Amino acid sequence: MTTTVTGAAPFTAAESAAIRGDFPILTRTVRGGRPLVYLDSGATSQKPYAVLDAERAYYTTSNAAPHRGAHLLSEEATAAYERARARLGAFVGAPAHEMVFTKNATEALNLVAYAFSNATVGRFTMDRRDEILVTAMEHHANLVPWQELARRTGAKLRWVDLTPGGELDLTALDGLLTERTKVFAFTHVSNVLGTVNPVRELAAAAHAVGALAVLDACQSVPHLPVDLAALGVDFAAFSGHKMLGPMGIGALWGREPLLDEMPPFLTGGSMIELVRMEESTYAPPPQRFEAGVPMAAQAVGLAAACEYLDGLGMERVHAHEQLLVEAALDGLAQRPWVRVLGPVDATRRSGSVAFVVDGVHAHDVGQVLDDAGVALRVGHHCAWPLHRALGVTASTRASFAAYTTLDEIGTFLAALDTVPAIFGTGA
Amino acid sequence: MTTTVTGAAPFTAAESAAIRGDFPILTRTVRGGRPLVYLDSGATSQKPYAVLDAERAYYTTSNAAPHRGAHLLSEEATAAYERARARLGAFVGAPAHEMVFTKNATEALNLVAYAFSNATVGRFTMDRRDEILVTAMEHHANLVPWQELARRTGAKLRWVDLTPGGELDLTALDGLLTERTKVFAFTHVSNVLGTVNPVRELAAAAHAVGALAVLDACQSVPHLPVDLAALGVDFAAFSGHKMLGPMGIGALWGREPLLDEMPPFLTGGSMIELVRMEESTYAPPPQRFEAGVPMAAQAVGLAAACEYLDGLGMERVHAHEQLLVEAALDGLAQRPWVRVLGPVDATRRSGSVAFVVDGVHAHDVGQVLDDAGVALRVGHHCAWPLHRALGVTASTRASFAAYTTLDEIGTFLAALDTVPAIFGTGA
Amino acid sequence: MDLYQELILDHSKRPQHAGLREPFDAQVHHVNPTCGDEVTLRVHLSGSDPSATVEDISYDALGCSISVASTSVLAQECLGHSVAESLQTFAAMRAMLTSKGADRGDETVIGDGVAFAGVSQYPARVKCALLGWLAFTDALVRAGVDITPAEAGATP
Amino acid sequence: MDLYQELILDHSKRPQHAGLREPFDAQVHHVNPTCGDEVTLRVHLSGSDPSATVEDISYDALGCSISVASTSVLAQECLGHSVAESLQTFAAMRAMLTSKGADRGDETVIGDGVAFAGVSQYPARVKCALLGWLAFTDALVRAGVDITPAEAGATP
Ligand SMILES: Cc1ncc(COP(=O)(O)O)c(C=O)c1O
Ligand SMILES: Cc1ncc(COP(=O)(O)O)c(C=O)c1O
Repeated sequence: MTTTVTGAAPFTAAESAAIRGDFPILTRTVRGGRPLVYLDSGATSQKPYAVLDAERAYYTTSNAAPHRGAHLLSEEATAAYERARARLGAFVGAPAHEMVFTKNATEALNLVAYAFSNATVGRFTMDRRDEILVTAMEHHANLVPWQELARRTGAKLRWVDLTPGGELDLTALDGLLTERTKVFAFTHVSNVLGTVNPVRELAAAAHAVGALAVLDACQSVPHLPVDLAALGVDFAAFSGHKMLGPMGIGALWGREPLLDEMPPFLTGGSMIELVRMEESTYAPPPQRFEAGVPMAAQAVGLAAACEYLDGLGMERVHAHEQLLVEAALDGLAQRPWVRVLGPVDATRRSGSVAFVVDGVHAHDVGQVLDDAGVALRVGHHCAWPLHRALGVTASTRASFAAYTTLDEIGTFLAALDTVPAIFGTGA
Repeated sequence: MTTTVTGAAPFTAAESAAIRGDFPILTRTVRGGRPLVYLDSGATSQKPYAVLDAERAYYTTSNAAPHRGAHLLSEEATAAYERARARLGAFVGAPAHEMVFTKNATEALNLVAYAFSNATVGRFTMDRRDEILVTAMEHHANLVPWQELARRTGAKLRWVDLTPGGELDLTALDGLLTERTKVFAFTHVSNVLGTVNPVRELAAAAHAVGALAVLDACQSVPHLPVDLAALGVDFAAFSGHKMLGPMGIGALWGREPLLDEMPPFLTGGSMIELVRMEESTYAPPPQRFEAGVPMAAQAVGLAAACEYLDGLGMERVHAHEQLLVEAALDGLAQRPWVRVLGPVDATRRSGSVAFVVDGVHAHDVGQVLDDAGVALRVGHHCAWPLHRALGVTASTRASFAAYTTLDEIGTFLAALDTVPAIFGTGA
Repeated sequence: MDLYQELILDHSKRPQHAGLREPFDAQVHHVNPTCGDEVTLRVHLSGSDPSATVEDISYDALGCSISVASTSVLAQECLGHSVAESLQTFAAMRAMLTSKGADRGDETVIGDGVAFAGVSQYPARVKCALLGWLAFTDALVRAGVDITPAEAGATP
Repeated sequence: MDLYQELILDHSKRPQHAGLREPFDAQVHHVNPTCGDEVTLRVHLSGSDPSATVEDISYDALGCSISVASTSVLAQECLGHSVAESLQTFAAMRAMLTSKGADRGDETVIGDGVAFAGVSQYPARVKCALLGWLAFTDALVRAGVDITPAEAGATP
């Protein structure tokens, strides 16, 4: 039996079946009545009843604009929203007041990037003498905002390249991180390669030159136990919809003194201290970064997702998903007409397996699998430069969640075996 | 019987009762078992079953990341999301491709404001020679983003003051709109005064000097039939949560050639055309402005809200709410210890009535009403400069929706009558 | 209504020690951003040690009955007492206000402050009741008193 | 699978008229942003009137079987025909692809294009099938042909 570092056990067949029973969509059928085999959780996860019910309960009992009223419903809505903030913080090892709700991880990363161009004093100011460091394996959400920041400020964007094995080329880090580097933004887990990056080491390297470390935690928080503060980074962004929570909500975590120093990004109601026609002053974090009526119902749903995941135990979720990753890697390794992207060693990766099929475009692979009821993602997965670096136009990605089963990996591999014959590429 | 300009009739008692049956929260009780009298729809509205069910149906049948996959669920999610865009557009008289989904109206207004500072060529560029015009009755969401834009670009912020009657001082407009004015941002309906502004006239005045007209439609779209294109403005922002839709979604409408010319705001996945490490190019609107996985479930819910409102008929919703406004204004006029803010003529206003009670602070008024089960908003309602201009610190606001009844206005007035005695201010 | 005890209404109508007076060691201006309520508050101390006496608390309060009355009680209960005692009174007042009804307040420590016990049931009003007190501790700090952020009532 | 008609697989394996040739009047490069598929396409015309002949369509297509085969069909069906006929073929092809299965395609107009009728059931793949065609109409415009945005296949 596979175990993780922590020794947690994957779910038993009975547990797995019970978990699947919590996700109503998993009973639906697709294309010609086939059962749905959903292997696209890396794009967005499905939602358990607990999340749907929590959101609905909020709407049917306590809905009001949080922080904008003194009546009972408004008090209840405010309490529910702030409880959700604390619950989410607890899930990732952070105090409530360091958690900012955003609409998705993308907004969270933009919030940090805009802080640099909006700042007029202090450590967030940026100009043409400064540098921004990213990596060649970033999702567009953790690349394009920095390109745009570079454009706005004149700063220079640099990046860490990849080794042929699909890991960051850490030997180059020394030359890339200099006293000019103001910020180093990198992903915890690659959404294509599955690579788990050495976050502590990267954060320490950033801090050694006085740069801030920004973590894209989109593909780690849903899949591993994550303690953001312990990872040593300064900021982290992730999305609710990838961790069994509702769409339309994400989060930025930031260390208190840094959030304190950051200028606002979106401005408007609820983030102000004092407003005059001539000028305004702003509330302390996290309110400073939450302009307008917030997504309170979604926050409540996300808190329910944290509760659900903690109920399963994130160690066990991780152990379970590692089992799936191994099974997928093993199965693909037995098919010489398939090339897996990223580390071949399952312990160096997490949550997903992307691959290319010799002579068959990913769109065509995906289509055949879809026809067999297997839903997975094809394309560049919002990591186009990474695909270019790997020399492939597009890849096919199977990605997992707590509700995914070993049987589904089997169905996926069996369907994959029909591909070469259809496209006459032998096998 | 009160009728609107269009001659539509308010809801009959039976219709009203049926409508209330669609809103589960309205059956709950508050403070000591009293029935909830929700008069805070201007802050956020309650949600009918139709909206809650549509969102849940999306999650339990078609949930996937829209525009990010080729499998069946992803196709269904994409179709649902784009259908929702078209439905929302139809509700406000705009084609789908001119509708951008945002997390709330605040983000939508910030999106336009940041376009000016992000632009490096064309009509959106802004510098210290330019001017921005707003009004003294704006919600913070349509004031602070422009203050911040002025700060970023060096442009000058000017504003239209108010007449003693709580309307815009249009006599000053000529002097305020000059060939330096790049943008004139104003609200359709004031969220405090209820004043309905002469949008066509203001837009024409803006266009006469070559300025763009940005409309805050937050308090009009939920309450009146609105045809944005016919109003003559260039952009409009509004929120889903105020129009019976879910939280966490809002919209920006913009004329196609203008959206085409605007640089992106939030950047990341799904809004790109081509990404290289060195630089990226961007998709056409509306995708250009929707970075990251969008709030598809909320879009579907919002479309259901449009469907629900159109089922009631916006003319009738408006007629119904005008009846409530009149009843509230009449009742308050009979109480000499109450001063109503804004026009006294109901035909010049919409959706809400804000007032002050002689010698009693709004917080205290609200508390007494809350104790009687009447939920309404107290404070400056995110329009602090407006309150300062009116010479009041805070006010109490009763605001309405299709589910509000005349009986509730009666309950509200009766509870209000207990206020002077409690605070010993006579009456 | 339970909330509006006679004592609160009395204090709000006739705020004790109201008005801005000289001399003073520090003046602060605090605002409640949700409703726009404001208080300008001055302190005059005999020194900056815990044992120093609060010689004067003078203020101009614009706000709801709860915030004005609470500032009045602050002046009444702390004026003439030592800085250390005042901070104890503040701590007890705050503990009661944030107790959600569990702590009814000790009259021997907070005096008329016990009238505010009901406020703890209304989270949105706790800010009102604390407005003057937080201005007071801020003013103490500015007058040179060495107190921790927690003692001064900083939220975490 | 219905989608992968023999004709499509043939065209994708042996794309007709593939490669970039001279002379040409215009060259364009189109990309499908969701998957990164690319086509570089050149047109050579005998003039810029509707009656002018499409003398050559040469291209380099990198993509899925649907996009490569569709570009191959484009070259096969339009090369040697007039600009006006080519635009009619495009319009018919597009009508079929966006019909969600309602329009099975007219072989007398679109030739091998009828093999793509099944694609209209898969909205995400319609873009693939249109990639080469949209590049073609774009190239016509750049070569001086006067066609409306609608004729050129612009989305509204
Ligand atoms: C007139 C007006 N404008 C803007 C807003 C901001 O809307 P939101 O907070 O949903 O972004 C509101 C409501 O809060 C409003 O009433
Ligand atoms: C690694 C990574 N970063 C960032 C994102 C962006 O998240 P969202 O689209 O929810 O903002 C994603 C997913 O799309 C991702 O996988």
